[in-house]
Amino acid sequence: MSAPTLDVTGLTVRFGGLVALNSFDFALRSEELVGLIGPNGSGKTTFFNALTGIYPPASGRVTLGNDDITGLQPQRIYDAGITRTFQRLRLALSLSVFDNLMIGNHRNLYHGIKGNLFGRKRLRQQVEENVESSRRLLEQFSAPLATRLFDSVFQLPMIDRRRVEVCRALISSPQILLLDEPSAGMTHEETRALMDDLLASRERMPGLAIILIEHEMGVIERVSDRCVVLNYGQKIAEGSYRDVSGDHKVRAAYLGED
Amino acid sequence: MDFGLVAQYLLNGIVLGVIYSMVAAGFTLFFGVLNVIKFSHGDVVMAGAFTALAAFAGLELLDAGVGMFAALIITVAGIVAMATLGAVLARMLILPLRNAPPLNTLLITLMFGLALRESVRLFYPNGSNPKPFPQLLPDLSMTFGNLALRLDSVLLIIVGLGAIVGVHLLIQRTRIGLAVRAVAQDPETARIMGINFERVVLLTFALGSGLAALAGITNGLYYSEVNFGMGLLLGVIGFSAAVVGGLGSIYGAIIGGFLFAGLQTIGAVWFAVPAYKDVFAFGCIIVLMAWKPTGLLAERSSERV
Amino acid sequence: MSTLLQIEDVISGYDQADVLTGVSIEVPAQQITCLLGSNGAGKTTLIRAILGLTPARSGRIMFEGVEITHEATHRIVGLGISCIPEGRRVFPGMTVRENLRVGGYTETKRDAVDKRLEEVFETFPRLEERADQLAGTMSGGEQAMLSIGRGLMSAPKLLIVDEPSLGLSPLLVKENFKVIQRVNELGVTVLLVEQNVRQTLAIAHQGYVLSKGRIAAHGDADRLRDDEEVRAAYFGN
Amino acid sequence: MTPGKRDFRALIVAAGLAALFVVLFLHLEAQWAIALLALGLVLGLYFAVRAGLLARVQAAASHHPRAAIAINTIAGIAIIAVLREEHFALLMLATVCLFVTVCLGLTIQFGYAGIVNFSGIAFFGIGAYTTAVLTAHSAIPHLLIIIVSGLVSGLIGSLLILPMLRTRGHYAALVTIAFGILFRTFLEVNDTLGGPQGLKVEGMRILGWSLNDNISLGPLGTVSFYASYAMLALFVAAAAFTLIKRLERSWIGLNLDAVRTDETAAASFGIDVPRWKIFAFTAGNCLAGVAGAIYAMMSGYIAPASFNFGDSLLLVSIVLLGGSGSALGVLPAALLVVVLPEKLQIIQEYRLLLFAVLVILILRFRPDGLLPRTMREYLPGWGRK
Amino acid sequence: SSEKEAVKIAFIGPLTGGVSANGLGGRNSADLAVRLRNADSKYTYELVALDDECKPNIGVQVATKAAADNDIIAGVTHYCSAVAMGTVDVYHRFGLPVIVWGAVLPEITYGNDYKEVHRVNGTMINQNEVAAQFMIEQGYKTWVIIHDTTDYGKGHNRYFSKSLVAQGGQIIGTFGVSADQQDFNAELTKVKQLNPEVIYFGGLAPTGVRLRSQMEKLGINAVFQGTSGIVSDAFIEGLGPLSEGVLAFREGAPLEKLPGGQQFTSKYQSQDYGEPPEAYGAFAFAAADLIIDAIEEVGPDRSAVMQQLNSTRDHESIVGLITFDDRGQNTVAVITRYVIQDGKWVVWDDSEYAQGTRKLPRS
Ligand SMILES: Nc1ncnc2c1ncn2[C@@H]1O[C@H](COP(=O)(O)OP(=O)(O)OP(=O)(O)O)[C@@H](O)[C@H]1O
Ligand SMILES: Nc1ncnc2c1ncn2[C@@H]1O[C@H](COP(=O)(O)OP(=O)(O)OP(=O)(O)O)[C@@H](O)[C@H]1O
Ligand SMILES: [Mg+2]
Ligand SMILES: [Mg+2]
Repeated sequence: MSAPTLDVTGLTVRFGGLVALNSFDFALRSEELVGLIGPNGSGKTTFFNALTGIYPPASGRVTLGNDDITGLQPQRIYDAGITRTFQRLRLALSLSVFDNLMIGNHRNLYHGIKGNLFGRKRLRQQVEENVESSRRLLEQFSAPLATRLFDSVFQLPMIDRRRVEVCRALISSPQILLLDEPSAGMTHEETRALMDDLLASRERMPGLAIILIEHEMGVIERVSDRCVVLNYGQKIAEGSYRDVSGDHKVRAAYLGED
Repeated sequence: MDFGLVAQYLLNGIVLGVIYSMVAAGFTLFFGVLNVIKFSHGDVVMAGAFTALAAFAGLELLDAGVGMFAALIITVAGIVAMATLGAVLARMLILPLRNAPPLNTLLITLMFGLALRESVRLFYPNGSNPKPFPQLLPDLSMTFGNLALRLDSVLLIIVGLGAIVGVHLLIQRTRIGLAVRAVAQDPETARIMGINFERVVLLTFALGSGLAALAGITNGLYYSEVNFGMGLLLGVIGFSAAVVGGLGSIYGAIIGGFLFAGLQTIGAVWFAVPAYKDVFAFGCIIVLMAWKPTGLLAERSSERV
Repeated sequence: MSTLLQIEDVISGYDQADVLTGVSIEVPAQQITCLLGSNGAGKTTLIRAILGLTPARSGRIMFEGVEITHEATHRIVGLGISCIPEGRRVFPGMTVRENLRVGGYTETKRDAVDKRLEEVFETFPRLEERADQLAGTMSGGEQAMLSIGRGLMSAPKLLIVDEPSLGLSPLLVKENFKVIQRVNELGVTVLLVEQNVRQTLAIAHQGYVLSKGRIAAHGDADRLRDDEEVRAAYFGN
Repeated sequence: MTPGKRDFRALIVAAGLAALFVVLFLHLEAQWAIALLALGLVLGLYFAVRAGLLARVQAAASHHPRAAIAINTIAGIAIIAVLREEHFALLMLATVCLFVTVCLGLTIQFGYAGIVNFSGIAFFGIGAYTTAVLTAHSAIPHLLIIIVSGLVSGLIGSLLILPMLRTRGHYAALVTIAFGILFRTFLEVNDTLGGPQGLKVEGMRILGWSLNDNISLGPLGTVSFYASYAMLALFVAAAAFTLIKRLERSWIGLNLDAVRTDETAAASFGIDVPRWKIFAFTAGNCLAGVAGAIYAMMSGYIAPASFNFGDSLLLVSIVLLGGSGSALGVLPAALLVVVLPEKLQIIQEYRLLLFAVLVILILRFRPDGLLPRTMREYLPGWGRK
Repeated sequence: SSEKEAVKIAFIGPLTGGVSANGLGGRNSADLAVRLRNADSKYTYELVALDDECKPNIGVQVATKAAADNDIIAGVTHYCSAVAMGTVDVYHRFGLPVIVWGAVLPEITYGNDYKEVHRVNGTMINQNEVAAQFMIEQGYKTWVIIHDTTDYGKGHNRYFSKSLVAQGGQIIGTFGVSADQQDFNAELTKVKQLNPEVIYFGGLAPTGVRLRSQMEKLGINAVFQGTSGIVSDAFIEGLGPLSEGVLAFREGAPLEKLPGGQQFTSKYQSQDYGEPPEAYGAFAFAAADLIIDAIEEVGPDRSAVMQQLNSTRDHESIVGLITFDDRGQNTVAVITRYVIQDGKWVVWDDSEYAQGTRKLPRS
């Protein structure tokens, strides 16, 4: 088994008096898909935010490979190869699907002033390449969506917006993908399709590891290699879906059975 | 520097601060409800003062133009007229544009202010010249050394602060205020909760414009003079005060108003050329904004990811 | 049994495009009526049409026998309709308590509002814990709770619920359905939109299936649950 | 006819009509003629929009961006040639071009990066004052002075960077408002830069040739010296326009849009938000400074009273009237805001009132501006894919 | 002949904005001159009025508009000094003869050698020399100077200070304030402590009104001495009874002392203009009149008119005799001393103050 790609130790996040994430330990290996579950307000999204540099951690340490990435700026985290989706969509609604994807592909684009304004050969080449790759990526999720590459996101139905968000996070070929309830508001069928597409994409991106926050237990059961359960900011269980779903603490706090 | 002098500066500063605060409170109110900057606010202040002046002319015809009673009547007249004007403005220009980018509202109110100013200049009898404002408050004053403590100043401070605090309580403590704040956050959901969106907007504009009129009349009573251009700088300063204090908070508006008055007074005393006081005050504002980017009484941030 | 809400041939939509192309449904009093359908079928649009937010271009909407098709939203709500809107839509800059108070806006008596506040806090203890937190800083699921609580504040005759369990934990989803059922048992008519078809049909009395802006099927909950065709087409599982 | 040829024809016809309109608008003085012209414009535009002609022209322009700019520049030159003897019309034309330049700068700041700048005229003024000082006290060639003035504007603007980076929205707006007022008051109170009386500025000289001389064409008459300035201003505006368009259609434009729409999301995808804000703010101020420099040399005299807060608001008005973020929209909006009050001179003291009412009406019925921004097209002809 | 040739004359002044009262008064007065003369003249005169907003950039624009229009033979131009400073180059370049009717900064005529530029009103130098001398004669010793920071206020400060110190007056404080400022309490509190005998104010009526009324509220007991900028009905109207005893100085002979002046006043009133002529209306009238005289004499030709104007010597006008020096400046520097008595500007020598029946403060 390969060494952990991402290693989190003792991560703590506070909002005033509230400890939203309490001394959280977590490890993620290459190609692994970990389901992160827990009751509402248990700190799942906060974990993503602390990881991606949006909230500064009060204490703790995060390493990616051999690099310490604790408390770095969001853009540095992205450069290091971690991308995410947001629980509440954060797309630029007035921009086209393509533009939104290209925001996600920032790392692979050329941002020099000279080349962008004057010698535009390179720009042209990059645009053409990226139109192709965007279209291919979208097609993996939804063929009709791929034909709307140049429509504004505002015109898309919610479900397609979610797809665009996932694609935006995938297009730069990250090492780690953080998904925050990607299937919220979808029917079972749609959720299943999205997950299938996601798994298919994973096949094409060797090494991609995913952390998935999800309240739909069927999904977690089907796709996750391992589960981590949070409650009141603390890890209360970890292991395979079967182990975790059998844990009585998890059942009481989260699943609400027995 | 002797005590009387310091007290005099303080007193002047306080009256000035009250006037600024009243204007700032209006800005905060509009911002709070529709997320718009209403740049015509300063001119509404001016128009309020002129309406009161016109009402006074009317009273004089009836031979009733003296004393506190007349002051009360013209104040009410000014407030009612401006409140109506505010509601009409909201109805005709602000509401139809509420789906347009917010800066468009800013521009449209700016132009409305210009139109208002030019109208007073052109259509108020001899409107391009300064007008004396009647001295209606009791002309009593006591002198302590260098301090001339005037009763009218004290009255104006009390009325002004009372009005601001009253508006604050209205917004924070009443059902109407709750509706106003809900509309500010999300108009559509507010409607789903059974709130009459239009009425709330009209009400807020009426309230803010009424407050502006009061500021204008206070200004007139205090300086005994009004002119059609008085709203220009007052508007900018009121906006600055509202922002420095922290938009959306009425107490912020008060703090901002007094801060601005204080900075100007200090600037005027400190510099050999008092005209530098505005350079000083606005310079301080820039520094303050770098230090406290969302105002002194920062809004509690409700943003999360 | 009387019909509380009746919708006849409603056509409605945004800008040029019609989303609803002639929808008729009836919501009987005291019952739970559910509205099913895939993403983008027009469920939310129908609710917006009822509330007068996306006004009907033609057709009629009657509440308690009174036509409300062209009324203003706040009037419609004032008649005794309460809505838990899609996407929670809490007031982010107001505290939890203030959000709930806005929910009780149509109630003018302060005591009554206070009493209902107590009841909501009982149902969702987490809200009481966080009564003074700004709603915008709450977690996704906490906001969903708040939205539901807010919808219960006005003691409506008709409660319209649009995907309330979105983003809620399994425990809370169950809790949520229980709450809706309990509310209904207290005599409130419910119009429920949900993706969670199985659990929805378990508590609903009857339902409509909406597809591409039309009613594709309708009937008692049991019938819908068993109808092979409907299952295959809309529920998938 | 091939689509290419059809495009060119559409572009040429559109540019020709626009040029004709500008010439008439600048030239006509009689009240009824202007009213007729305005009516013609409104009707013409209405039918052009209805028949989809406007959209076709826009598509054609996006398909051939270089040709579009070239054709329009030629149309501009043609306007200058037609008006060659009319000093006043040329002065107005040059002023419009300079205002277009400033407002394109504001478009980078506000339209793309979302930074509101209420002190545009101050940066224009910094360019003007820099030019006044440099022409009087240095031997730097005038063309270079224009560039230096732009840079100085950008540099002084960086004093505001820290508060601008830390604040947003209305709070940032306040910073610029404060700066604008401070700038003007400072110039007026302080005597080192001429105080309230202002400064005289030399006319521009390029390689020994003074732009302040009329050009004699022998028997063909003389060309107004303002034609030279109008030409210069036209080229500067065209260059600024080209740059802005290229900026918009590049990854940089995308970065700026991302910063405007959602800073958190932008940062989460590697975009260096402060860097692009500084870039946009500085670039915009530089453009304002360049325009100010040419304006100073052209008008020959500058004073603090010309750089009021109200003038900054006028600049913002142009950007909003055109349609926020729409480079093309700046052109008709600038024409309107600069020339219309002049045309209204006939009604004398009522003109500002009427101007205000007209702007209100436009905004009321076209809330997104005269020519709202369209989708980004990275490459020519993108929209037809 | 019924078909007289039409000749255009430009009028430029601030018709909108803060000092528009003066601009409108000037325009009406120039218009009056044209109307009166059209009755019997060789040409039909037409006044083209343009608004400079009291802003230099707009001023240059409209000056170009007027100067580039070959039908316009001459112009009556500018109330604001900063605007006039900016536009003289334009008139020179286009060869348009103009007469400044209100701007008082000396440099407008003396800062250049342009034959096109003339001025009927005096400069602030003349005014302040007389003012300083007069006040010293009245026995005052200590002054505080408050001036606005426009070129008008700053210039007055400069020239008055110079004259006053030269004649032995003592300046115990100088305050520059901005023209659109509303509140002067901070400055005046300082002034109160300095306790001067006279407050000299260099600025225009609107600011002057504010200053004077706030002085009163703080209980400052001093003579209020103003400049030509406050000699207007607006000042008195704005202050009411508080205006009593305010002193000011203005170039030109008092209207009511000249036969033409009285006629001007009555004719002006009979025309139903919406606005009063204000302090400089008479100068605008005189300037327009002078231009019409010149055109009648030499015909509608710019350079001929310019030469005609340059040679103006002892020309009778409603503001007294006009003689232009080699810079085009009217050198007959009659300065009239005014005091406000019972709500009217009264020439000092005719006032009860001069006769000793009323007393100024502290005298
Ligand atoms: N910016 C903030 N300010 C104050 N409290 C916050 C903030 N962000 C999150 N919280 C609180 O921290 C706790 C954890 O929130 P988080 O968003 O991580 O929950 P979650 O596990 O993602 O829940 P859900 O499943 O409902 O999305 C919640 O109680 C929330 O109210
Ligand atoms: N504001 C809007 N403007 C334009 N079209 C819209 C708007 N809102 C929704 N639509 C379109 O209307 C159609 C129906 O949307 P609606 O929200 O009613 O569906 P829904 O059945 O509620 O779906 P979901 O399950 O996703 O909530 C969709 O195709 C959507 O794209
Ligand atoms: Mg979450
Ligand atoms: Mg929906």
